[in-house]
Amino acid sequence: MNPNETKITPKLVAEHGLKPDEYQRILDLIGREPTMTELGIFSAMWNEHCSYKSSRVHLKGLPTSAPWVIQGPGENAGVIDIGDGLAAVFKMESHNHPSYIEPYQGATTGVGGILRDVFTMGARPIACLNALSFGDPSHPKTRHLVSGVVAGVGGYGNSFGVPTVGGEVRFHTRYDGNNLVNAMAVGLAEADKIFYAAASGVGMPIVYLGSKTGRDGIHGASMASAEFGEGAEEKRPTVQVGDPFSEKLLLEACLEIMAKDCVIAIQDMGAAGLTSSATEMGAKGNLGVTLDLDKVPCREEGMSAYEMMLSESQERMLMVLKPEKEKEAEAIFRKWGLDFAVVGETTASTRFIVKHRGEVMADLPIKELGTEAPVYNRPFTETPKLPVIKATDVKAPMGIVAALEHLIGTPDLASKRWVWEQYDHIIGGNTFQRPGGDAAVVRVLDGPKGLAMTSDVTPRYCEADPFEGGKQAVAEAWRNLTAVGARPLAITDNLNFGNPEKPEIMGQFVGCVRGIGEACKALDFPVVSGNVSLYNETQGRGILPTPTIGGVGLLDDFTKSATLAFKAEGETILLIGGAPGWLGQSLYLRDVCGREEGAPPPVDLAAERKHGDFVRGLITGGQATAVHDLSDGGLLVALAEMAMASGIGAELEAAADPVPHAFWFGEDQARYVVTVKAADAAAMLEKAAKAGVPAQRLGRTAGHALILGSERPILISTLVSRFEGWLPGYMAGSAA
Amino acid sequence: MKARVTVTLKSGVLDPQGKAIEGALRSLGIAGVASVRQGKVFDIELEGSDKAGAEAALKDAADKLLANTVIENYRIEVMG
Amino acid sequence: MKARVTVTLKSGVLDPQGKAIEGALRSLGIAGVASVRQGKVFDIELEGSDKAGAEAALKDAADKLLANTVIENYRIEVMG
Amino acid sequence: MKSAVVVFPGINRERDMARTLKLVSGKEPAMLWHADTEIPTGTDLIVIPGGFSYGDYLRCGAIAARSPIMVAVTDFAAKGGLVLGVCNGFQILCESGLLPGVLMRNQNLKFICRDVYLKVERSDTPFTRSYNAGQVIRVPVAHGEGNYIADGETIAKLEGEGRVLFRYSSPDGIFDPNWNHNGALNGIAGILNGKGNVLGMMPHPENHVETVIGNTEGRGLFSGLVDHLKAA
Ligand SMILES: Nc1ncnc2c1ncn2[C@@H]1O[C@H](COP(=O)(O)OP(=O)(O)O)[C@@H](O)[C@H]1O
Ligand SMILES: [Mg+2]
Repeated sequence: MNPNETKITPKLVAEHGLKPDEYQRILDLIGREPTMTELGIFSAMWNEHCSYKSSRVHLKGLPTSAPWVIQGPGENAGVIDIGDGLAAVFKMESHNHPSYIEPYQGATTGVGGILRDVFTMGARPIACLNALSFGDPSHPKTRHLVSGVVAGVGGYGNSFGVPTVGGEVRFHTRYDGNNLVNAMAVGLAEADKIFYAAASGVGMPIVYLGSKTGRDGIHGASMASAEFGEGAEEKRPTVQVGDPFSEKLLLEACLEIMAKDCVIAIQDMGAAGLTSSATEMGAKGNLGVTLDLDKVPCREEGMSAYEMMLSESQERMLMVLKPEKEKEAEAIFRKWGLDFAVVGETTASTRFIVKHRGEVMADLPIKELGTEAPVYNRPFTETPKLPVIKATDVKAPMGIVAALEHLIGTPDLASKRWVWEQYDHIIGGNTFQRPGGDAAVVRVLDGPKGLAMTSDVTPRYCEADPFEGGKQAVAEAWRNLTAVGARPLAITDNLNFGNPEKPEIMGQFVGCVRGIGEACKALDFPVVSGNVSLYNETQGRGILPTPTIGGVGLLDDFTKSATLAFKAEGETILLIGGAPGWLGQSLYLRDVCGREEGAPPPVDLAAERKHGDFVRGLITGGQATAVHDLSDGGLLVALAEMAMASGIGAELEAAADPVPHAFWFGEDQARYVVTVKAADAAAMLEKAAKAGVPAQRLGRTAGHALILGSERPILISTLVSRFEGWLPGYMAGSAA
Repeated sequence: MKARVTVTLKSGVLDPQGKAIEGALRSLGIAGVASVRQGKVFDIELEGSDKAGAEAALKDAADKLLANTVIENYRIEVMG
Repeated sequence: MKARVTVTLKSGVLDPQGKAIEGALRSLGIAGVASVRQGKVFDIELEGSDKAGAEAALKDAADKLLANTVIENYRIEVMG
Repeated sequence: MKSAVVVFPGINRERDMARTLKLVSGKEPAMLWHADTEIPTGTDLIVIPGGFSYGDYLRCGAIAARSPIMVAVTDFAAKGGLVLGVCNGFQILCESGLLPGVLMRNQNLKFICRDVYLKVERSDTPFTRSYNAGQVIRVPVAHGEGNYIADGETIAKLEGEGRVLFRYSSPDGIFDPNWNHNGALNGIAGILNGKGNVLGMMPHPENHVETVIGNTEGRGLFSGLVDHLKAA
């Protein structure tokens, strides 16, 4: 064993993000003082990002199985069966902290990482989504962050060659010092050719593939788990730079050797690079691993074992190859111009041994590195319930028409075209529903099947009531998939929260996770992959709790998917679901009345399911001509979006009782707007009544304006210019 | 006044462009290239003739816009 | 040996990036900028110590790849 | 029609292109690797597809233009073979000297993916015989550097010889800076070489060829080539 070059002091331990009792645990586990390299390995494996030490006990409660789930959480990505021998492979992951420090490169490496997670499983990525949360538009850094993050998401996905088909963008002052970048990738694989991380067989070669190792992002994984202090901008570690070109080569090379049956196990090097990929392969396979760092391709000179083990250089993979296929695999990698080096082997010992320049730099029990990681059941306090705001107690500061015109041009509701037009959303030739609808729809191979995907969460609801907010995020994802006619199958969740050591933040986390679990159970919508990002705080102020839900659904015939644009004049517009008029935490209350208050709308999961199944039935039955679910902004905003997407207006004659602004802008859940041919309307209403689904006639499509009874008509062109104008105007530098 | 701001990547930061160019030069048969790092230059025309003022303005410009100081260094030359 | 190849746009060739940077500098309140043109630098490490040979190789590299001589000029400096 | 698609490292629309060629011509195209030095005998059409060859590092298309296969492509074109370069393919053709001019960063310095309107200037070419002169087609673009420029003399020559085949226009075929999304000189979206057998264009006709995906206005380019080769 290499004698310690550096004395392990309490200060050094603290700098590695390890608490004194955690360090004691290490001493007890290995029975001696760790080497520097070992200390680095422990700090990488036992930080929040890799060990899920604060979240693990709670995540256990999430439902993760269903007959169609092939692989739930625990691998690089989740896998679901979509029939015809095919599987969809997907996951969402955050790159929040790096994107704040260097928005372009932070976003690129986030997208690169999630793509790697998906193709590591043997799937070709077919779509990406991105959920972005930024600070208040008037904050001096916001514009710069939006511009860099969006360019970075596009810069990577466009070059790599995967369409970015959906996502969301929100602004709130609570993200001022901590913007969120959550990237999701969806891939397609043959259901019986999924690749996993678990190694098997003793004496098998472990191969390093991809780009060379540099000093990038050393301690990135620990940084991702550290709260930003005031000096954060100075203390930044070397930033990782994304190289989509190398990753595209890595994709092609990996898929090529997987098709040739060379691979026993594969793991990408993400957070904590070589350390976590090597130990995971061994631990999952009940094997030991010995690495010889002299063989690792390095970009920089004189790298120490410590640096190599902690480097987070991108576009790298570790594989266990079938020994007889080594030459064949190497030839493929060389053809693609990538590094290929045998850097170690599997052993029977279940030890993780790292050698460098003839010395043993680490010798650790491989399983315990993972299983013995500290687990905390952190104290939490439940978020106090907020009072329910009665619609009758909310005075309307302006008329309905003025409120709509205002709302449609606010940062959260305005069109995000400026963002998604910077993303190649059509490459592949399979994008049937482009960004701008409820969910993106991508054809599967040559059809007729299609996959629908969406990402959703309403952080202000989660803050006001974590449990209901968690339910709502899942329900909205389920609803968006339903609104295009898809059968919702499974979700990936990306849980972004503040500092879990604060009981009230932990309370938000626990509440949201319970809500998510409850909704997943009720909707048969299991969690198959996910990611947790904690410590999103600056100077003691946390983000809004933001559990982003990425949902995937299946269409038997993608051409039958519904879109939100009105299709023709003279059709009947129906509201499916009731209209009680819930204004607490609504955008109307916040952005029109200036009040961020009250309990959020409750989510009745049984109603969600019943109403959604009814709407999906109308779509598959061919009766629904346009469908849109109701969410932010409520009914009138949804109608405006349907009108703007088509250029066709509507005459609305609903009674709007008892409080008109609550009727038009309330954010009650489990609701959709559906259009049907006028001749079908009566039958549809009857059908709804029979199914016990509240439904009512709102009016009919007509003209080029929205007309509400005797109110002044609102021209669609006026709405469009406000809706499309805000974000480009803001980015061009006009006032927030 | 003419000035030039040269922006280069800090050492240790990955330069995918440089790497690709290196490979291309090699396959074009250009011998002896050990490594390539790519940077940017900005040739700037300035009004007035206050050299010190110009330098200060350019430093401001480099910090705020021309260079990404997280990963890049810059150098300012005012030719006068 | 270290060398630098600087590639700049020929005068008269439109430079959308330079233009945009000009505008951005102005809106950042940086005064006195009359015009900006953006170019590239390549910092190249060369094997051996034959300065003349290196210059010839770099000229070849610039002509064949580093510059698009339809729109760009280049300059080679070998630092030795 | 026997076609071939060139694959450079980093190219990413080769599958879209191959699928469209198969769909329209009924025949699977040959896939050529950048290191290849020969074109399969009997090839009628070589397509250089879109993507990010070599990551678009240095200049778009610059590194690919110097690959071994481009020597063979140049030779093929000199002998009168049909060559189509789309997006990155167009950039590669310009960098290799098969077409004049340069594609610079889009005027707004951003990558742009959206449907645009193209005016088809001529129908008497192998590439546009399925369209009518003056017809407007809607096809998508997806590029960050599609802003075509060339010196005044070259532009005058291209225009004078009718070598501007596609031009960004309004939906009713009028040249209008508001519809010229990338700022290209004269709204130039696609040009021919002097002999008329090499076309480079920024938009992606190969992504608008199927009714089920919602638009078929790019299909004519490929069906025209099939007809041209049948007639030849
Ligand atoms: N960052 C983004 N990337 C891609 N598409 C986006 C992004 N942000 C918003 N969109 C698109 O804009 C549309 C509206 O988004 P949103 O208002 O969040 O929808 P919903 O309320 O139905 O969840 C969606 O189709 C979405 O995919
Ligand atoms: Mg929706």
